[in-house]
Amino acid sequence: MSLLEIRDLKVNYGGIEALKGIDFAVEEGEIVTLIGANGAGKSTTLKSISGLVKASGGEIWYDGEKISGIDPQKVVAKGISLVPEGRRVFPNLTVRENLRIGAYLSKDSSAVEADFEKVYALFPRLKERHWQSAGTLSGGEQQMLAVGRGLMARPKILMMDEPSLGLAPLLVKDIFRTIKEINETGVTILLIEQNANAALKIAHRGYVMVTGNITLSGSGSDLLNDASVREAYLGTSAG
Amino acid sequence: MKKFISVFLALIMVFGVVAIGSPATVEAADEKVIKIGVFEPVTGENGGGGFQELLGIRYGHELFPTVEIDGEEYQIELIEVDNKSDRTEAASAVQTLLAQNVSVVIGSYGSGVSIAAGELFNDAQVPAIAPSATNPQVTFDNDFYFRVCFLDPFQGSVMAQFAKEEGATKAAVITQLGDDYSAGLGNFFLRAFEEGGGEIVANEQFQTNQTDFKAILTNIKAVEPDVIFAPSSITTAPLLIKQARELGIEATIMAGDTWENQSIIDNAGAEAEGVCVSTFFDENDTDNPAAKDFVEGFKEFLNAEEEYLTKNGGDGVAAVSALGYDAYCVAVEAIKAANSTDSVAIRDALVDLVYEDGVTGSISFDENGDANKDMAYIKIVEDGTFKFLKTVTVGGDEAEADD
Amino acid sequence: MKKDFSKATRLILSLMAMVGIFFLLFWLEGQKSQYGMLISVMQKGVILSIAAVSMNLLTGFTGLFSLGQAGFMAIGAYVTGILTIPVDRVDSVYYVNGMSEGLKSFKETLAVLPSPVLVALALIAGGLVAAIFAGLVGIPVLRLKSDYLAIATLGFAEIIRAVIASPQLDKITNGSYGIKAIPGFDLGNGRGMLLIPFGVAFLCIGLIVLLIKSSYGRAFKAIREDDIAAEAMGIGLFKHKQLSFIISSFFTAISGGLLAMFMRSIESRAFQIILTYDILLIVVIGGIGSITGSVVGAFLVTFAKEWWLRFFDTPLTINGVQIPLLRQGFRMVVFSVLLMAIVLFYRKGLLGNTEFSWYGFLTWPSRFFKRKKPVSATPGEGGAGDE
Amino acid sequence: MNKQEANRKIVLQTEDLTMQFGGVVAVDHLTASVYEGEIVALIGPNGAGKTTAFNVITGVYTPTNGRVRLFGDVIAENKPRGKMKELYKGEDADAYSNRIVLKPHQITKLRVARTFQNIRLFKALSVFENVLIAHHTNLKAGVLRAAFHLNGHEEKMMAERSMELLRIVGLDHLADEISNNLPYGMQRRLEIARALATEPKLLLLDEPAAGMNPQETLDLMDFIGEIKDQFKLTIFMIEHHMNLVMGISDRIYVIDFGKQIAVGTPAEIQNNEAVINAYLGVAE
Amino acid sequence: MTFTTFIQHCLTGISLGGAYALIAIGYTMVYGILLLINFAHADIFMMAGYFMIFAMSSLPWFISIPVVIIVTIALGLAVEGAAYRPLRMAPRMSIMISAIGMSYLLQNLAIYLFSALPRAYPTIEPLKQNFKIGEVSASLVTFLTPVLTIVLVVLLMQLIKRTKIGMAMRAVSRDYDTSKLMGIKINRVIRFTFIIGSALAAIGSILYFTDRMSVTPFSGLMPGLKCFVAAVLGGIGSIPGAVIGGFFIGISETFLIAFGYSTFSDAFTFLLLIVILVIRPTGLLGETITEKV
Repeated sequence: MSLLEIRDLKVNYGGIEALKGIDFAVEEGEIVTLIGANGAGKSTTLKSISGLVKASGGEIWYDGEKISGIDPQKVVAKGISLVPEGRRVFPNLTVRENLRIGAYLSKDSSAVEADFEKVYALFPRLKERHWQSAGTLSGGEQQMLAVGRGLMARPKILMMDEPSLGLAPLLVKDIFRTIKEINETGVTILLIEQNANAALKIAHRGYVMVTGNITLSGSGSDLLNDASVREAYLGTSAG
Repeated sequence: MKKFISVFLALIMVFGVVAIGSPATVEAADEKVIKIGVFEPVTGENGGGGFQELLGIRYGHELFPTVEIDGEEYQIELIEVDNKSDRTEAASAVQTLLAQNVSVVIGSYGSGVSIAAGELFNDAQVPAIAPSATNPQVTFDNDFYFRVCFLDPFQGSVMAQFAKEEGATKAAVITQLGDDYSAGLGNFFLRAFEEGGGEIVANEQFQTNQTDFKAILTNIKAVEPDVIFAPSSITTAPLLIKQARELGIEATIMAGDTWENQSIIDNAGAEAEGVCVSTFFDENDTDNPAAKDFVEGFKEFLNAEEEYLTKNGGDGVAAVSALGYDAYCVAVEAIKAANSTDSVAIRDALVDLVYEDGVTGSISFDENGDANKDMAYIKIVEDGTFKFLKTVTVGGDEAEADD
Repeated sequence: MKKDFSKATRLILSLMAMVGIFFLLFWLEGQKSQYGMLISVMQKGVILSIAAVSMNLLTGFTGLFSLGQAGFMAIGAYVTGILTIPVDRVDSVYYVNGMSEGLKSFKETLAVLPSPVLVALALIAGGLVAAIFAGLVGIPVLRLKSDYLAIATLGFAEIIRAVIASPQLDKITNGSYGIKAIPGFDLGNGRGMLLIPFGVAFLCIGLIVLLIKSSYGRAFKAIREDDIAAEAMGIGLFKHKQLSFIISSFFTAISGGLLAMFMRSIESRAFQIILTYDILLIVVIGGIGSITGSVVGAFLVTFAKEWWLRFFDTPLTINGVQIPLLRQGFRMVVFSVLLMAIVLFYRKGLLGNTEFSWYGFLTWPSRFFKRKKPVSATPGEGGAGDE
Repeated sequence: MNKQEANRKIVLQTEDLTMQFGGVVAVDHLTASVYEGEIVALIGPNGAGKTTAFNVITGVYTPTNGRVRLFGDVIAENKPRGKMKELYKGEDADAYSNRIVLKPHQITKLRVARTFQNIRLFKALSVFENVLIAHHTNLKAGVLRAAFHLNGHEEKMMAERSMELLRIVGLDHLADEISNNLPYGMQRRLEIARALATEPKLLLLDEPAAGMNPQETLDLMDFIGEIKDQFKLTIFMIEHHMNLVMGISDRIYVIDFGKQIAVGTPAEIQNNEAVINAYLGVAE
Repeated sequence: MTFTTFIQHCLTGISLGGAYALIAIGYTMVYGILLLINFAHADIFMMAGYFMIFAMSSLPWFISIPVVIIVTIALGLAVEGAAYRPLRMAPRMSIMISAIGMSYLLQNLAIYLFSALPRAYPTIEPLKQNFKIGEVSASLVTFLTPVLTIVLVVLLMQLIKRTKIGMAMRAVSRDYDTSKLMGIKINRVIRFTFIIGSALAAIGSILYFTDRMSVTPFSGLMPGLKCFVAAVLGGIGSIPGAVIGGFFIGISETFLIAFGYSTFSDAFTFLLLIVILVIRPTGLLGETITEKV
């Protein structure tokens, strides 16, 4: 049984069908990526897994348990963390507080301390700035903070919504390297990306989404070389 | 759901218009009834005093529940409405009374509401008798308003004269903005005191519902007056007294008739000692046999009902209760004299009425509709009760000098 | 397409209703002694309906949540009151400080006008003064968003009240003593106590309805729906908000003027926040965005508050058993609980944002009974239809 | 710039247009022109600053630096001021000395209309009213005349034109429907019809095909072409559906991180290395 | 004005300001999290006054005070649960109307239960002891109020800065969704905010009414609105701002009355509000938040 399994998931916003019934699965220890153009329904998928958006149909199974319809707090408690799109760090909290709040549900303060060290080891920049308020960080630093904050919850699955969004190419490389490192520590990763090349390069498997449907799936390297992926982005009437 | 609520509301509406729309027609035919409206505040800032006045009226009604008109026995029905010490409410309260076709109205405690209501009584040609509203404006320019008490110009002069007799040369005045009673009385005191050669060292005002008087009292403290004259409502009294003492003000505090209320002493405690008030009536005045009977009977009436006792603050007889009783008696006398239930006839009867047995003295009305009275009682707080101090009489000329 | 009668049918029905109402009012006026209470409550209801409709123009149609109604009503009431006090009563009203000479001589000049003209002018003057104030206040205040706007307008109303009651103005407004001797509704022959307020209300509400149906009214609605899109469609936000605010204040002040004539004596304390809350209550109960809702709400609330629910306030004993809860103040508790119930469970009020239509009214009973069947046949449908 | 373009009238021109929020530069020195009668697309990855650029052009935001011209007249101009002076990360901070800020409704009156990325219809109002309201900007009657309904002819004309527009976009049969109840695709069409009612010369479309399926997108493409000809419009649009963009655009601007990375015909853009990298990431 | 009089006025003003500050904190905290003017807060404050009257009629003051604080908190939570929680997702206007309705209900309930007649506030003997320093005379409560206010605010700031729940409050006030993703229970944080706000309102009411000695159902109305203005003045969402605003309004109000402008004491507050909203909508200590379209 897969760690996370999505069955025929449907989401409506008002009259708009954002997800038209998608199925996919994430195995333990994998990096799985959902790629696709803007408005394809990628973020909606993550939001409905984390409980922020209520599905209008279908089921989400995690670790042998149905989790569709439960509150976001409970989803986090079960070990699924989301690093939201646009980073969404708390600008009025310090860097350290942002990390601490990532471990909000943890009652074991020595474990939290240890996690602080892990995150700081991963992102030394954050350690340098741990008393700064998060609003003053640069975009790349905020992204590190958001990822670090997600890790503080000790998730089994870390879901990341466009971590490369708005970052300079050099930083994008850093971020993807870090994602791989995190995965190597045993965290399963579900990654949404527009930057298909970079995402597919580190992903074990990938799914391509087009207007609320999954149109293609395969291993990262297969998709990387599939011409239809490019079409999904740049259109078919090429040339 | 929506439909059901709509139906429900529509039904209420129809029911309301049909059933209550014509209350006058469903009276029992076999019993002759004359209605007297009672227009008093039972809530609001003057609710306490208004209730005491109401008690006097109710006691009167208990004693004289019927009246003979044209050889027929009429039941007197009291229609009580609450004007909530609020001018806006007063208008709808009066409407309620007029809608029930009252022949005569008694009320109200507090000059402001009486003034507000005067126009409506005048328009409807229903006579009203104010037991204790002392502001000249109540009856001025109004052919249908009468009163059984003295007026503020008189009361102000009385207190000014009393202050001088006590050796005061510097006085401070505190009045409530927008309250005809307080501002009027304060003004008349101020003029009389200055005319008598005294000096007004401070003239401060506060707003309705204000509970913090420290700022104005601090100003007063700085000018060191001998007396502070602070006519205001019962509810402001203990606050004023206590805050003045807290700030270390030792001047004598004086006020008008409203302050003669046991609750002030209860609330202000020891700090109320030495406060002086003018009033219409003294229950220990044994010269008047009518008063003596009234005091005995009224105490019995009070003691019979738990609610009355608590709201009255014991079985003391407040001056406004006596005035309420007198107003009721005057109304009944006027009905008798008019020998009619017609409100205009009753008004005409009131103009010429002379009622000798009033517990607050003999009552007759001048051309304004004001009672001809020329004596006030001064009381002082001693050992937690109001003690009679003396009576003060001022020439009638002086009392009316300001109008 | 919505079902409705033809235009001609609607017109005839409306005319018939108006004539019917006119005669009903005319007849009621003649029965003053018998229906005094009814008349008085109807007067108050119709006066408040103007204020409620004006508030709805702002809140329901332009999406501006303003709580300054009491202040504008105070302006209207005072201007109307001061201008209409009979000249020979002025000295007795301003007995403390006297009226300023300029104002008095102005009043003496006005006294040549027949009284209905004077009253009409006074009401309009009140409206205009309020409109000018609204224009000035609107400049800073209308830039604010929702609750800031609410609290700023509420504060403005309090400032108006303080200024009116201030000793500095006592030669004009009689300071905190208020004004009395304001003439009531009278056409000179003992008539008019209902016809005047209803007539004025008919005019005012009619004008507001016409405005709402005009292009400007649609622009207001656009701002309510989505201010960014409205602006992108070329609707100047500030100009239109200002316009709505000024017009609403104008009519609110007229309602205040009528209220002064109804009460016959006014003081600044009568125009406290609580008055604004009462009007808000009417608008909410009637349905935010429904003119007819506000009118019905005004009558319903006034009738209930001043009359039908009075029995809640008087202790009642049946067969020697005191009915619990009934005593002074219970009426208002019931009332506010009702309000909360509407706010929480019935957010659209009586009419939502729909208007009265003859078709809806006349076919309502049949629809009411018909509707039950399909609902019971297909249980799912009712729920879906409500959304 | 080729010769053909040089002879045509410039409708919209942005010069060094920069929009910075706090420390984040959303639009960075965008210099672009749209010529009369063109369909120009503005594309770029998510978060590239496209909608922000539209918002600056339509007056929702005041630019931090730079200038916008419409038919040659300046409609927005600014340089970094106050706190922004220190925060400003761009160049040419002193090149634009004036401060000209037109409000959105003023810009609309200059014949620019727009639609929104996340459809902003007047939801509770009918389809007909939505279009009718947009005519308000050209209303001649003052408030009193309008309130007393003395502009009957004008009202009638407005109503007729609104119905006409609805007929053109194929929504006339739904005129009395509440706009929020329309299906998504029709809401998009209605939004375009509403924009047309302001009688624009330049139409800005912000992702008109978002959420549409391929067939709807194709229909939309035809529709845009039709209205362009019928109303003699110049169209500037943001779009992600590349089929649509490539199918109807005359020219395409591509931006990433607020900066222009490419400009050219659809064919040029599709083979541009920088564009492919921006979309698919740098292939190492 | 002599120096002594000046000092005496200052004392009165500072003491009033302290009480205002405590109430203003309740407004600012709730606004920070719910973006809602909790109109009912003023009435919770008023109700706390009545609770004290009843508590003191049978209990000694040192037991009454905690009892009153607890009951007031319960009332605050009840108001939140009944009037605000069901409307969490509703349009802003509905929530505001609900808040106004709740305030209306509490006032009418107070009139019904306790009558509109002012009730004497019980005397807490130790607080009412008179002190005399030179010519200046005042009771202990006058001196105690500002001190206690400062102490409570410092404690509160520590709570918000140092504790986990404080951190959660700050997070929730910025971003509901992301807070949920951290595992924060929004409703619990909101409840906690109401607990603190109500407790401070209760303490504020004890200080305020001890000084003013009587309670009516309308006692909360004006102080409530003024305290909201104080919160706006200081910058909504900022606790030190609310305190500064409270003191500022308390002192200016006292001096306005002292100079004979008591009619304008309320109006002044609102004028201040309008001026601030126009000149500096974020208040003295508020932060500017860029609004995204």
